[in-house]
Amino acid sequence: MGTTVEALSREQVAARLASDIPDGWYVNLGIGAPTLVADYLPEGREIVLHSENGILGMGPAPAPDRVEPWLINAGKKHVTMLTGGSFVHQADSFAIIRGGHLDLCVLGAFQVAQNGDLANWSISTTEKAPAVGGAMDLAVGAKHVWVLMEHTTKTGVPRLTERCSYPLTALGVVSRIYTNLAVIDVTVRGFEVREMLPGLTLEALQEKTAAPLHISAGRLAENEHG
Amino acid sequence: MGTTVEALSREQVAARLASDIPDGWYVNLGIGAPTLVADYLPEGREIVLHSENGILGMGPAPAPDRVEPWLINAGKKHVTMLTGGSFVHQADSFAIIRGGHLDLCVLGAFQVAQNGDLANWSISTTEKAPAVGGAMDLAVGAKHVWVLMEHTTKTGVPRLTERCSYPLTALGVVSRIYTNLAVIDVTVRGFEVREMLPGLTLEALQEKTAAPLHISAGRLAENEHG
Amino acid sequence: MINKIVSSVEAALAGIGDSASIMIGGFGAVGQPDILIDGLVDKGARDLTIITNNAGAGLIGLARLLAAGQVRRIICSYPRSAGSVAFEALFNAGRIELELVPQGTLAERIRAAGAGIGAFYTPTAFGTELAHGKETREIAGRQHVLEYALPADVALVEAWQADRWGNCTYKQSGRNFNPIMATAARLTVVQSQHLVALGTLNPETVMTPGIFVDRVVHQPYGDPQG
Amino acid sequence: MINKIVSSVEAALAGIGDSASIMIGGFGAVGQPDILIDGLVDKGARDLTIITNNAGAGLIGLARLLAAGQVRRIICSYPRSAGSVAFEALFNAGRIELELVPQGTLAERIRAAGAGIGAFYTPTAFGTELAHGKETREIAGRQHVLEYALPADVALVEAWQADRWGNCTYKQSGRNFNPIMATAARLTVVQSQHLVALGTLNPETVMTPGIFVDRVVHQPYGDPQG
Repeated sequence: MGTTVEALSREQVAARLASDIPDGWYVNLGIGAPTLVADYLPEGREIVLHSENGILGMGPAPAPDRVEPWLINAGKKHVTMLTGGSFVHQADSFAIIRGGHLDLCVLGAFQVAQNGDLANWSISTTEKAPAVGGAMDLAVGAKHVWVLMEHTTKTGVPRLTERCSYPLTALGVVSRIYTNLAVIDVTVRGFEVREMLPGLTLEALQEKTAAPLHISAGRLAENEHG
Repeated sequence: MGTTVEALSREQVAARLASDIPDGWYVNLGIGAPTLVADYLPEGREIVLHSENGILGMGPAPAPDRVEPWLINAGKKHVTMLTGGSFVHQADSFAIIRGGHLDLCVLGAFQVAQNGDLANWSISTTEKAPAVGGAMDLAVGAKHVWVLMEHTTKTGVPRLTERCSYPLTALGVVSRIYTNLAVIDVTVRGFEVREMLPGLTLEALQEKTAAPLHISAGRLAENEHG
Repeated sequence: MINKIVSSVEAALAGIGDSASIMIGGFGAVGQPDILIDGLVDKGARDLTIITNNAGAGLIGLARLLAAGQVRRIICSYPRSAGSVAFEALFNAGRIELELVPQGTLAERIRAAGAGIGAFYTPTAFGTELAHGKETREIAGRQHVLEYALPADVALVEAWQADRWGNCTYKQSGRNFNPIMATAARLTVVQSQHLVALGTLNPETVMTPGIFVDRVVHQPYGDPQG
Repeated sequence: MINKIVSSVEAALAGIGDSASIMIGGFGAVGQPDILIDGLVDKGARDLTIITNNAGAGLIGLARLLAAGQVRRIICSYPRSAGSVAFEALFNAGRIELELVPQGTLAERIRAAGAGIGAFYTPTAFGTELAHGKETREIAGRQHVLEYALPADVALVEAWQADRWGNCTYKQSGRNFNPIMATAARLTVVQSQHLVALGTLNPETVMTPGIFVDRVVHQPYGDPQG
């Protein structure tokens, strides 16, 4: 693909995303890679994590000798509670999600389309044992939906596309994408590159992206001044 | 009206109704006369009273020196809590009502029709400052709806009618009526007299009732044997 | 750091303007946030739409706001009660609009707004004047009425305890509409009898998680008035 | 006297027959009533419809019921998980029907059944395969999907504490689906870790009022398995 730039690790993308979460936001981290974001929340910011199974104010994983058997997150891993946290039942937990009370949901994805369509729950309509969980609720409910994913599949197929070919999770919901190569906003113009790895050219990034990339106004201004 | 029988007082009707509530029932007593039923619940039966404003297990009025200022019933009177009671919020309280979880609701009424239609919230469509409260929810939600009322208005107009002329509360919901003269079931046949004041004839009762009265099968059997 | 505590009623009500729709918690006087209502009177915001169960009594709290002529429209279930003179005077003079909603439907519409549910079918009020002109549908053999979510610009809530994250508890029947209204407004303002340090409230028994709350003002108001 | 406590799992499950629809609480292993599920296996009831979030893991609890071939159909959001081998084997062999429901829609449909709401409009899943063939409606400028209440014959619930009236509390994230399922079935059976005397539970913090519960069986089961 012609670039010698070293892509970010999943941990680095998670940390990059975490640094953009403002103080005081209520955030749901989807299962899989988004869960890593919890490990990189910036010091000094109070960010309240929500878990679909009915937790507000979820803390990090416990020390092995401090596991609470009854306290798991949506990924069914043991977690802790922060001071100020609380429990709700399943209907109330999804009232929080669907009702627009979360500032942010971070989700993994198979594909994101330039109009913000999200495909992250199934790779085929004939899949064996499909599973959806809370993905569709989170995608339509959170005030901001940010996607954290590799820029392409392992075989190099772009995940940012003109139109999703995989089954949709929700229509027009993604507002920002953090990949191992770039940070990209989804706007009325389509994909707007907000940030790229140092040394990566727009052309090289475009090569790995199956829809037109635009330079965001913010970034243009930055370039003009820099 | 030709009968010398002494009609029951409101308290006597309430006591008569109370004696029919089985052990273990969950019951809502509407505001007004039905509230009196609470004073006559039979000893030895655990009957759990629900109040629309979010109480299960409501007890009697407190002694004057034991008033809890934050503990009122749907009629906005101070009450007490029984051991085993609990509080719920307003949406949950009406989930209890609408969801069919109450065994019984006792309501007052202006009119009941022979098909079980209930009119108990408004006497005119042009009424000043109408108010409905929880009456419509209770009427459609409870497993049994019993009405407690005078058999006629003060001026002698029958309240048991072929068809309600007042605005309806709910359609076909009333299963039994306790008046100051009789206990009457509402069945597919219409009004079936279950019990009358001693000395009252069916003819005299019919005179005060604006729809045909039938003798209930149970009562017929009783007559045959008695 | 999350700190939703504000130091004055003025600060708690900042930004509430004319023509706002405002939910007010409470059932009768219990759980009614009188200090915040007084603040609205002082503020002088006009042309308000008030969503609440009752329409106040005497000349305090909601009745005072009504008497001040600041309310254009009231959406409630039971405006008529002992002492509801302020409302009745306005209503009889045609100086206030009334949308009368069955209490359970009111609660459910508020809950729906907070839970991101656009509308729902309820059996309550089918066949009555309060369903006049509304869509109906037979579901599982039963007739239902279509009712829409009822959101508001502002919710005024009275809590018993609150912390700096906005976690709240309520006292006895003071719970009523407060927890559901807290979920259904763009701006939720809590008047709390007690302020407690973060971590004081048991995570298992928080009744309103802080995610629903924007501002908390400490008002050790004492027992319900009126 | 109200006494919902039964002395054996057999008595707790009495009357549950072939073809029953059964809700099973829990999210993953936490809050899953394994002893009651084992009782269903022993009972041998067949052709069951199971409503639950996950489809079990390993060879205990729900997975054991599936492996025993007693389940014809499962309604859930996330059947696939680490160790969901019993479900996957049945599904791939075409020996079990799957109705896949977004988690929040599943929770809301269960709650609706308990609350007497016939159906509701949710934005979740609009435009996706999971809304295929469903009615849609634009409400307040947003597209919604019509979803129906989901009741069941039986709900199996795991509680932390319960009393003879059936009042329950839950532990941490063991709450999840249990409180809403308790409201939505004709027969609600609770497996409780602890039995407490009536009056032990604080009326303000009862999570499932006894009105929703039919039977309680004491099972000091210990920590969630698997």
